[in-house]
Parts: sequence; C-alpha cells; structure tokens
Amino acid sequence: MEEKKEKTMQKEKVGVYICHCGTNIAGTIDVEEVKNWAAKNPNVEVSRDYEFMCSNTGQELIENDIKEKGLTRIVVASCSPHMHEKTFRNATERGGLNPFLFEMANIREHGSWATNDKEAATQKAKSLVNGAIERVVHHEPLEKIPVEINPNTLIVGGGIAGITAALELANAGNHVYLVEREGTIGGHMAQLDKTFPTLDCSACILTPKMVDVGQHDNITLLTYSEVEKVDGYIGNFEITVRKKARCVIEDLCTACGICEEKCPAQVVDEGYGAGLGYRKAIYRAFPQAVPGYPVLDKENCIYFQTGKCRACEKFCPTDAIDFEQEDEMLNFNVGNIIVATGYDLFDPRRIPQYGYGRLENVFTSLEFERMVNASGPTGGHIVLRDGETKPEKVAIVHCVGSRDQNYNEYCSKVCCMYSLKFAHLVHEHLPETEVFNFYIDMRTPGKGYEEFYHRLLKEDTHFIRGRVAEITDADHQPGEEGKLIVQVENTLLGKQQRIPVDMVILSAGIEAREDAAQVANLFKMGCDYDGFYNERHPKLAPVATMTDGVFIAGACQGPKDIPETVAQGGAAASQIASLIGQGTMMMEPVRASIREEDCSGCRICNNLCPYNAIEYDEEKEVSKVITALCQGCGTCVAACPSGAIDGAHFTNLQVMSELQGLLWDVQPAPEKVTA
Amino acid sequence: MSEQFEPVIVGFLCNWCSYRAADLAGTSRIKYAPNMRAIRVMCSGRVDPQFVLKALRNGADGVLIAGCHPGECHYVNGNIKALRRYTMLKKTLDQWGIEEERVQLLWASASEGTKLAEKVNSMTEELRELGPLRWHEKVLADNGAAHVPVKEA
Amino acid sequence: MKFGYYPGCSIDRNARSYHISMMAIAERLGLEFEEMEDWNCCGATEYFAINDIPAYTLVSRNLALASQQYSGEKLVAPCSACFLNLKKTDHVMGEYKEINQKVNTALEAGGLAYQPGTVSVHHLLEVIVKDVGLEAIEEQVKKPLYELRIAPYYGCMVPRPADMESFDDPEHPTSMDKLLESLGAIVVDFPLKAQCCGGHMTQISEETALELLRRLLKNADDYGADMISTLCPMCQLNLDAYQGAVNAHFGTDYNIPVIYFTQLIGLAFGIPENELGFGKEIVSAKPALEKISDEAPQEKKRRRRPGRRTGLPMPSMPEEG
Amino acid sequence: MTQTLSARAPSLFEEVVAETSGLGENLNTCIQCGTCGGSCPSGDDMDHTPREIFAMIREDMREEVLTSNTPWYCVSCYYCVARCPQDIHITDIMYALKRKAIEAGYYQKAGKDKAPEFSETFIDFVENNGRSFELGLATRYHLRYHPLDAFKMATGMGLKLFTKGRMDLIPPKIEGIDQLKAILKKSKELGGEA
Repeated sequence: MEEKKEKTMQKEKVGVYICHCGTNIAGTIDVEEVKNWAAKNPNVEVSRDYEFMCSNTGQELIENDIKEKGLTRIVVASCSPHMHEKTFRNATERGGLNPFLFEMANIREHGSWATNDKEAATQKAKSLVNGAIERVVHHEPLEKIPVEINPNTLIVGGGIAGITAALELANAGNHVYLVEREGTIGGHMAQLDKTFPTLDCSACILTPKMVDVGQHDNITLLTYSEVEKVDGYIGNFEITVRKKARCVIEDLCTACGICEEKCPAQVVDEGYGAGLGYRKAIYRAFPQAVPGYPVLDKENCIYFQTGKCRACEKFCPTDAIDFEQEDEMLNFNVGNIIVATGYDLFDPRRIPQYGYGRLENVFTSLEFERMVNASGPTGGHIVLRDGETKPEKVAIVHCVGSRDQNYNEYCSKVCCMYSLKFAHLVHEHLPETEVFNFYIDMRTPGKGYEEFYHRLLKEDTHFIRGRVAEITDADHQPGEEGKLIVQVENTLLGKQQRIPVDMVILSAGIEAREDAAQVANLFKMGCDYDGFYNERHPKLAPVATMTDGVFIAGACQGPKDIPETVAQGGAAASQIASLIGQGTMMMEPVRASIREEDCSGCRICNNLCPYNAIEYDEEKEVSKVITALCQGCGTCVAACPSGAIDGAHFTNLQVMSELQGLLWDVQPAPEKVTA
Repeated sequence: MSEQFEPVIVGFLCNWCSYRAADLAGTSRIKYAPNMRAIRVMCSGRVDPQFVLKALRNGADGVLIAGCHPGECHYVNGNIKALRRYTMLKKTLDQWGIEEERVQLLWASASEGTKLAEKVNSMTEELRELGPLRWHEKVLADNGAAHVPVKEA
Repeated sequence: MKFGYYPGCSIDRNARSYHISMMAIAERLGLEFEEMEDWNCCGATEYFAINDIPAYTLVSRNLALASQQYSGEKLVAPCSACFLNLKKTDHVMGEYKEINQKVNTALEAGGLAYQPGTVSVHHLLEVIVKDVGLEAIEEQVKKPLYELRIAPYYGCMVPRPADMESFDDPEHPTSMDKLLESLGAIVVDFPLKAQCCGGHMTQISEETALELLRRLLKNADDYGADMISTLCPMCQLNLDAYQGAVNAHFGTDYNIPVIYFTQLIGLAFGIPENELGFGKEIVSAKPALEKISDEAPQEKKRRRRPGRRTGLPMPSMPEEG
Repeated sequence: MTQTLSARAPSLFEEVVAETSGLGENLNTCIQCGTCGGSCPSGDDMDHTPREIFAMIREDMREEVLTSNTPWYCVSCYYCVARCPQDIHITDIMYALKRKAIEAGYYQKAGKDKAPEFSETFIDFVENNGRSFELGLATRYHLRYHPLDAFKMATGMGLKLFTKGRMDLIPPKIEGIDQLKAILKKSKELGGEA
C-alpha cells in the first residue's frame, strides 16, 4: 500500500483527446468545456478536442503528440471501447508507447446518447474523463499474448448462408464442421417454390450446392445435431455437439426410402411442409435431402409410443434401423465460428382478426410456397383447404406482423417482393382468378425488383393501398355469403371496402428465432431488441460480432433476401479465411498473477478459479497461476485475503484510482472527516 | 421547480453483458438518468467489496453492480460469486444503517439495454427519495470519527 | 370472497335483471358484493365528448370513494362502460402526470384525493371466470343448459382497449365461451362477438345504429343461436329494445332474446327463472328456454378441422393443442 | 409543456395534442395505413375516414376537420386503438376533436347536431343529480331538440321499457351532490372551457 501511494505522486504526461463524433457527442456534451477542464489536471500535458478522433487525422494527433511532446499516457474520450479501443491502442503504439498505456472514456454510448440533458451530460463526461486520467496514470506496459488460430471452423445452421460459407472455406482448403438442427440442410430456401424477381426454381439452384456440401472432403456435416457448449476463445474454441439419435445407422443406410414408404404413422409436417402436408414418423424432409438418410421422430413413432410396429426395421434391406441408438456427444476444436441460424416466420395466429387457424382458407406465405410447388402436397395446384376447389378470388395481405408496434416494428423487407411473386404465380396457374394485393407501401428496392412490380401491374393485379383491418366470414351484404371478406380502407379512395374472396394468403414477416437469446448466450453474442444478433458495426463490420472469432451471416442478423444472405455467408467466410491465413492472433494480456512473497498459501483462490488455472506449490506453500489457462476474469483477485493477486490491467490500484477520479465532484472535504 | 437532489451512482459493469447493455441503451438512444458513472470490469466477480465501500466513502450515493444472468457468465460463474459477496456486503451495510436501496445488483445481458436503463432510472428515483448518503456523518460519526484518524495516522 | 361493487346507473332500473341474477349467483358462489356508498355516474361515453378533465374527475370521485371505503378488495363493475371508464381513468392518471395533477386538484375541492393504482378495477365476467373459476362454477351446475345454442356477445369495451392489461383477447375473447360451455350450453361460432352494438348511436344516428345491430342479429341468426348472452346493460338494451326497430327497418324477423350471462349461470344453478329477472326482456326468452334438454347432446363440440386425408391439414390453435 | 417561445399561432395538430392532455402525442407517427378506417364499424357513414382526418390535421385544415362528421360517428369501440400499428390513441383524439368542434361552434355544420345535444343533456343530468336518468334524459333531450321523436319514443319503445319496470319516473340523486358539484366546478377551471 505504502509503495503504491508514492507512485501516485509521480507525474505522468497524459494526453487527453475529446472526440466530437460529428454532433453525436458535441451535440449534447460541451466538448470545449470538458477539454479545458481536463487540461487543469496536473497530470495532463495536452488536452485537445477533435471532430472525429477515429479518423486518420485524429489518430495522427495522438501519434505526433507522443513523439513531439513526450506523452507517456493517452486518454481518448469518445465511443465505447468495444468500438474503437483497438484503433486507439494501435495509434498509441505507432506513436511509440506501449498500447496498454492508453485508456478510453465512453462519453457517447454512456453519455451523449443516453440523455438530452446537456449540463448533466457534460458533467458526466468530465467524471468519465477524469476517471480515465486517474486510471491511466497507473497503467503498466503489457505485452499481448500470441494465440494460434486453429484452421477449423464451426458453422451453425445449414441454410443458404451456412452452405455458402461452408463451401467458400472448404474450397479454400480449410476444414468445416457444419451443424444443422434439422435432419437435412437447405433451410427455408429449400421450402420455397420460385425466387423473386427472376423466378428461378429455388430447389434447382439450391440442391446442387447441398450436394456439394454433402460430398465435400473438407466438410464434416452434422445434421440433426445441436451445439451444446462453447468454451474457449478465438483461435481455440472447444465445441461440444449433441448428435441426436436419428435411429438410423448412417453407414448402413442407402437412402432407398423403403422405411418411409412402409411406416404406418402419418403426421402433419409442421417443419419442411409448413403444416400443409403430411409426412411419416420416419422421414426425409424431401427427396433431395442432404444427407439422404432419414430421421425417426420418436414422438410420433408407433413403436416408441406403444411398443409395437417396427415396420421400418422389418422392411429395411440393409438393417440400418437402430431403435436403441442414443444421442452422441462430439467434441472438437475450432478457431472460428459462424452463426447462421436463420429466422422464424411470424405466427399469424397472434393476430386473431386475420383468422388464421380459425378460418379454413386463410393460409400463411410458407403454406402457399408449399402449395404452389409441384412437389408439394397439392402437386402444385392452387386450391382451397378442401384440397379441390380452385379459388376465383385471392387476397394477398402484406405486412402481417411487420411494421406494427403490437408485434414487430421493423419492415421484414422481403414480403412485398414475395407477395408480388405470389400474385404472379396465381395469375400463371389460374389465369381466370382475380388477385388483390393489400399493401401499406410497396417496397421494391433491389436489382430488377421495381421492374417486377411493373410486370405485375401489367398482369392486372388489383393493388389496394391499405392495411387490412380484418378478415371475417361474417357476411353483412349480398354477395358475401360463404366468402372470406377482407375489410380494409382503400386509402387511395378514402373509403372502407369489404372485398369477398375465396382464399387469403398472409404475407407473414421474418422474426428472430424463438431461441435466439439462448443461442446468443451460448456464443457470447448480443441480441437487439427484436432478438436479431448484433453485428460489431452496423456499417463497417456487418458480419463480425463483439466476440472475437464469432461471426454471423444471414437472416439471424435481420430480415434479408437470398442475395444478401449469400453475400453475408461469403463475407463471413472470407474474414475467417484471412484470420486462418495470419496463423496467429494477439490476445489481450489481461491475466492474473500471484506475488509469491505476499501469498499466505490459504488456497481460497484454488477452488474459486472456474478454469482450474491456479495450482498450489506444495514445496513453497504458495499458489501459482497457470497463465495459459487463465482467462482474466479477476474473481481470484477480488477474493484474495492477502491482496497477493494482481489482475493485469484491472489492478486494485487502477480501479480504485478510476473510482476516485469519477467522484471528483462529490468527494467529501477532508476536514469533514475529522469533524 | 425546486432544486432536486441528484444522486451519484457508481456502476460496476461487467465487460461482456452489462457494459454492452449500457452500450446498447446508448446506441438505441434510450434516454435515462445521467446519474450513473460506469466502471468497466471484466466480470462482476471482480468486484471487490472494498470497491463498493470506497465508492460510498468517496461520495457516491449508491452503487450498482451489474453482471450477466446466472448461468450466462462469460467466466462460467463469476456472477454467482458476485452475488455471494453482495449478500454478505449487504449485511454489513445494514449494520451500519445504510439503506438497502443504496447498493443494488442487477443481471443484464448484452441485449437488455432497456433493462439496464430502467434500473438506473428506478435506482436514481429511489436515491432521490432517500437523499444524500453522507457517509462521514452516518458511518463515521460518533464511534467512527474516533477510529478513522487513529488508524491512518 | 368479498368485492367492492360499483353498480352503475343502468343497474338500478334498466338492467335490474342483471343485478338480481348477479346477487342470486353470488350467494351460491359465496361472493359478497359490497355496494359503494354514494357513487356517481361514470359519464358513459358522453362526458369525454364535452370536456375531458371534468370527465376524468367525475370518474375519479368514484375511485377516491372506493379507496376510502374498501381495504384492498377488488372493485367490480358489471357494466362495460363503467368498467372501462373506471379502469381507463386509473390507468391514464397513472401514465399522464398532467391529468393526474389536475384531477387531484379538482378532487381536493371536495375534500377527496386519489392515488392511481390504489383501486383495482375488474369486470364482473373477469371475477367469475378468474377469481371464482370454471371449476367452482361447474360444481354448482344442477340443471345444465343442454341443447341451448348461445351466441356469446362481449361487445367492445370489456375486451378493449388493449394497451391496458386485459383479461381476455381484445379481438377474439373466449372467456365467456368457456363459461357457457361449462354450463352445458352449445356455444355457437359468433365472429362478431367483440363488435360494437352502436352504443349511444341509437340516439344520434338511428340508421347507423340499426345497421350495426342488424349485423349482430344476422350473425347470431346465421349460426343458429337461440339467444345472445351479454355482459353489458347498453348492449342488452340496444339489441333487445331495438330488435323490433331493426325488423321494421330492414324487413327482417329476428326474434333472439338477449340475456345476461349471470341469468344463464343462475339458470344452470337451478335457481328459478323469476328469481333471476327473466321476463324483463322485451324479446321473450321463453321459447328459447324451452329448448333446454335434460339429456346431454351426443356430439359436444363443433369441429373445424377437416378429417385426415380429405383436404389439407388445418393449422392447430393453441387451445386445441 | 408550454416551452415554445415562437410567435406563430399553434397549429391544429398542436392544439389537438394539447386537448388530449398528452394521450394523442404520437399522432405524428401515423403512417397512413388505414387500419383505423378499415376497422371502424361506422366508417361507412363518415365523410372522412379517421386516417384522412389525421392527414388533414397535419396539413392544418382546421375548418374541414372541425366540421367533419367523423368524430361524431365514433362509437368508442376501440377497435382502431387495439389495431393501430403505431399505438395511436385514436378514440381519445376523436373525443378531443368533438370538444374542439363544440368549442369552435362548428358542430352544427357537421350535420350531426344531435350528438352534442345528446351528450349535453346527459351531462346536465349527471352534473345536477350525480346519476343519469334514462327516462328524463330521453324525454328532455327529445322535447328540447326533437319533439316529434319524443312522441315516437313515449308511445313506442319507451312505453315497453316502462311497462317492464325498466324505467324510473323520478330521477335518482346522490347524497354528496354538493361535493360533486364543487369538484366538477374546480375541474372545469382546470380543464379548458367552464
């Protein structure tokens, strides 16, 4: 204690830089005032403000000041350290100082953006800057720890994003573990019939890629599997995957399909079939599934429920059915991870006035995709729920569950386009049928998208501008009997209209996966308010996350169409390829160490460490940190009764000094103490 | 309007969840009481009870410790350790007559910007009601006044 | 169970049968409704059209009285408009400081005060379904309403507005459906169950009002309802007293009695009709009541899902599992 | 609330929001989707849909808005409020428009003079007795404004209700009527027109 006290007196030359961030900070915080105030701190040599500290010129300011004015410590007050700590550490290093002699004050996220009260924001900024100055004085030079990057990659989710990324990495010669929850890869894209605006057959462009994945030497495909545990950090993650028992011996199965044919249990296919068709209890989602071997769904299997049947086993020509099969736990190491878990379709049952689930002939968009698909349950015929009747009038309702504060405030981005595609498909299949598209605003930004809308205008679709208020079978007027009535304000006419139709398609929006929050926690990512994963930077780092080595791609980050999803899958893969190319990565030196001379050998810390990184030296009767295992959480530092453990970059002295600096304006006057 | 007492709260926020929650509150432009000043620690398990005491002694009216949800700690279970220390610390503070609202513990994941902001608001409101802490009068007065100078000198 | 009771102006005369039947079933269910002393009118939908602060103030006098007279008991209102006005005023005073301040300044002139959130306002249906519970109701059923086809009518002000915590779905409420089913009755599909009866429109634009009423009657009739079950004096008055006017105006011949759900509960409990206020309705319930059978019907519930293999599967609804 | 120092007269939008005491403040977030107009049970009879009224308020079309029959056809069923994707308190805005129309003396022009008259008669009773009174309300409202309807009322439905024992002859009155009057007097001083 006494020793450190003396250290505080030692004068460091601190450079303080207050960023305006355009008006992001300067609009709320009086930057000039903070700068001038900071300059009065005895340790501060230079205090400056600048428009954009993260710009080249901003960084050069720091570099030049270090060189010209002999600064020994740097403080930048700007955004969150999660945003630009790295940037300014690099600048500090280029100036010739150890990068850890730098500290950041977060006056944007925690300051100017969090309040409109200019006076309070300025006061808070002073405190944060002061805390950083008092802290940085006690910083010590540290060296980063090199970590080797394991060239293997884990990709979670076998939709088009995961498939794209897997092929990119595998083709470059890297090994990929592709983990998919369902029995086959393909994702939502495999469920679609045509793709807008070019109307390519979705399966035709997707299945060759699926086959490539299935056959690739560099890809370990784990379907019907889920990631259970993720340990470690960039370069060396330890992954545990549960490979669920599919009751099929993969080595023996020839994917002949006889088991499926013979299985007597038929259930509604809520997965791939979107609830519109049936499947067996042992099934492949669709004939082109990759891998080709089926999955046995125990909940619906007659044998598992009643103890009798075993038809699949009886008929299997290669004895590939194994009812006793158990879940398997697989462990492997990877250097990087891509999360590409996709989206859930908004469940329109949440909007009761649209009648889905109550009114037979109200369909979801995915149901319609399956219906209009030639390999779907109706053989591609557009029919009502009775399976026969062709609709004479079809309503397509945009924005279901999107752009609505009661459900999701955001626009789902793809619905306008796929609704137009639906209108076109109805025209194509049933030329006599009238189609009504109900929209709030027609959103068609994208290559060839607006042109597609114009094509539909020529096809004589009725476009009614108005958000549908309700869909009912309660008729009021002649002509409405037995119909579904779509009630809407035609906002271009300013009139309420009731339009009787035979079929309604609800263009449901895109939502984050139901379990997005759990998955985010598993991989240490953040979710936004809507449950979509947070990218590191909305503009400049769209596929990286706040956790090094974990990347995201596709609709798990936000609503996206296929081209964008594919682009993200590729982007994530190329970022990882570049890390693999570097071979090593420098890690934060935030680690604990024990001062032998102060250690009493009480061993409290030994059991406290979650990584078993502290061992006891029987001979010397002291504890020791195994640096390679230590992750730097600091719980041992807080617990040591002798204060013998130092947490590098988070020492007691550093934290206490920051604390004292933060509270500069409320410190009780010293004379009060003795009063 | 009369001059309102504005408490100063020190927030110990863990690097992985709650500090990011505060970042998210900012990026989402959620406006909340500017009364909390944050210190970033790697884990809520790093929060040494003496940090809290130092904060109160040095003029803070309250301290918020925030970490990842139980079971979601970046360091396995550092937050549980924080909870244990917090529980013991509260007993001590209680004996000194320090109101329990002054030191609070919050679980906020990186996506819970709103939750963090709401907590800062509610805590600020509670501390406004309680008024300034006045550590030196409350804790050190009477018997306390005697021992401070003795020990240090 | 003890509750505070805000009857509302209609209960005294027009909706007497609501009050009578409510009290009759309360006895069987062990419920005690203690009427608020010196309550005043809630202003219905009229006061807000003239002056809003006085309108909130008018309602808040009742809330202030309730907070004085009861010690934490829930306040029950059987009338939809009263329920909404009481609940909304409490909610708005809590959310909007300016309104709270003005209302309390006005209350002070009468020596009263109200702290929003103190009184918990509930509609009678909510109390029956939630606090009493369907199991307790079923235990009391002595004469099930077998074969009686009922259209459950909720109207607008009980399920909505949705921004305050509502005990049922604002678009597709089902609590009364389940209640009536537990009495043994057949609940018909009634898509317009939460549509508006027109409220005071009968006094303002009869044509508009009659059209709204016609739709409701037609919809109930389309689904073969023997009667409409209601939970609001205004809905009852409009559908019952104006049914003749609807028939005269549109050349229809609807003859659908409109009965309070409390009367139906009483009936199933075996309480004699004359002790439940039957006979006060203008469209007589007699013919409908004669349809009640002693035998449980064979097929109990309507099924909407088409059978397997014929046609396409229907999406399942949460309650169907 | 009244921080604006500008000399310009308040726009209709600002006035309407002020009239709702805050409940209508997100009216400016209307995205003109028409959910309200589509949901309205009496939308057919309105000369402008609620959505149009909101657009007109934004464009400061004072006279057109305040002479519109739209608010008077609102039955307060709250469908629009429950469904509005922007969480706008439409019913309360309609109430506010009614009050503004009465204040501006515009409501006769809306051709819907019956509604404010009915409301005023109703409130007369409540303010003087503390309770409403159906028979008195009906006869007085009709006699004062629509004598022919009063005859129809007395011989038709009113008679039926009367014989069923569903109408009072004497108006009910609360005990604390003086207290109520004092409270309402004060509230009117606080809440706009007295």
